[in-house]
Amino acid sequence: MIFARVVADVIDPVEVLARVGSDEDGAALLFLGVVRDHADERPVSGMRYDAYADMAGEVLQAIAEEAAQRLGTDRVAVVHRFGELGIGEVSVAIAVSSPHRAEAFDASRYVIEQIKQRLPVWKKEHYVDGASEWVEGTVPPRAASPTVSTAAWEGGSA
Amino acid sequence: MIFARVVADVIDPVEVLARVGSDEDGAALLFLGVVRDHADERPVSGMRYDAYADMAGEVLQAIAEEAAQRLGTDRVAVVHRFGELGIGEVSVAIAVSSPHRAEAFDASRYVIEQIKQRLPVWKKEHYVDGASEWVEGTVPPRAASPTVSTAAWEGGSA
Amino acid sequence: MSVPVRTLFFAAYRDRLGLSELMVELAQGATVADLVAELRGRGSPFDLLPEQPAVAVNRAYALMSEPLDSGDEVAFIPPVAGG
Amino acid sequence: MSVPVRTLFFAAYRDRLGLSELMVELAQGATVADLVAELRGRGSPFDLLPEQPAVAVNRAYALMSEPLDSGDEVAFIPPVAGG
Repeated sequence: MIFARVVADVIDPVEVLARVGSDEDGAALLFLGVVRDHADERPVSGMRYDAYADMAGEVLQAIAEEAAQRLGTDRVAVVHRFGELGIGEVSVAIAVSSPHRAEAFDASRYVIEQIKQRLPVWKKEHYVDGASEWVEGTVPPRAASPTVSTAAWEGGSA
Repeated sequence: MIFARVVADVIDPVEVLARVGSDEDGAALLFLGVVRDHADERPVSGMRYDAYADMAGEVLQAIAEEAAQRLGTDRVAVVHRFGELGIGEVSVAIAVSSPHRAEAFDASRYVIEQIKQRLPVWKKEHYVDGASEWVEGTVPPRAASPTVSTAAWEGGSA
Repeated sequence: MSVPVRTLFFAAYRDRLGLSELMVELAQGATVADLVAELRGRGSPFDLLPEQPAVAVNRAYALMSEPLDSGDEVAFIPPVAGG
Repeated sequence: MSVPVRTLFFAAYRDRLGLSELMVELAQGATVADLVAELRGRGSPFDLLPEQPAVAVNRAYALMSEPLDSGDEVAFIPPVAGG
């Protein structure tokens, strides 16, 4: 039931949430990444997400599988969007569910932190003043299977 | 925009989520507590939540306000249900949104941990074998304004 | 002059006592501790209440030393289990 | 015998180079490092690529020492910014 997709279409958070849940689960968590109207105080009018779509789909699947390991269930659904997005539009939706809440929080956080570290996706901010710039990113790991350490995915911004 | 209610009606998670969000926010998080079909391996058929409704509404409001402080926004919505709930029914929904994700995860977790420590709500598990028992709970603080320490609300189960 | 307070019992306490609400007359200057002692002193089933229960006075958690006024609402709060 | 590989450029790299895809012929036994050196050796605009870029070979992150085979897809991955 692990579900991971990189899509061009609008993300429906309710549909993503509906992919998880089970009679065994006491906790469900839905995280949404949303395009916000500013970046470091600079007004933003929208965001363009580029993706290496084929690879991103595979990496997202791998991240979801790793999260499922941490979660202890296969109830992980994650959808990342690419293309032009307006303010308030959802760029990523992550749903997880598990018997206990600690694992749900942990797995949800793991997915978003790993996305920021490894997913071959880039974003260009469009500023209200008319300029556009690629957002400074994170150098991805140089090998296929990064060592997953707790320290590696905690912290970070946005 | 802080919203906190203790209700007898079915909780609509989408409605709770819709109460948060803002053009400033890059992250939204929806936590759902759900009645699960087992407790420590024992099959459960449902759960009865009792509430000291008047006080619970005030305590939930206080928890939401404390969470908003941690979050740095007033986008906190939390609804806790009481009455008879079946497996898979939502007992609590917590929605938060903020510019950055770390604060959203922190505030969401804060609300659910504080609910478990302070909210005057009790649950009786109905077992498949026909028996019913009050779930062993947490002794609440003896004063109106508990010291909020990080250690106090991390960990715990369910 | 006696001080009437309204006591509330929830969940396991209500089940043990077989009642959810009781008016109690206390002496002037009585505290929560005095209320608990008065009730437990009545014997069964009130002696099933803990000696040091968590209580809320007028919907706020309170210490055993909290003084009570006429018309106060004192709730006996068993260990809570929301979420 | 030469080894043809398909190179892909994304985001800032694509903007700098003005192209998103290029077929490159490498010598037998060539590694990712050899591919990078070959491209940067062409001068402008290819010298705008980093000396040690992150790369993916056939959609998996790879080291500079990774050997390349005929038909491999090598993507130059600028710092990522999903989420």
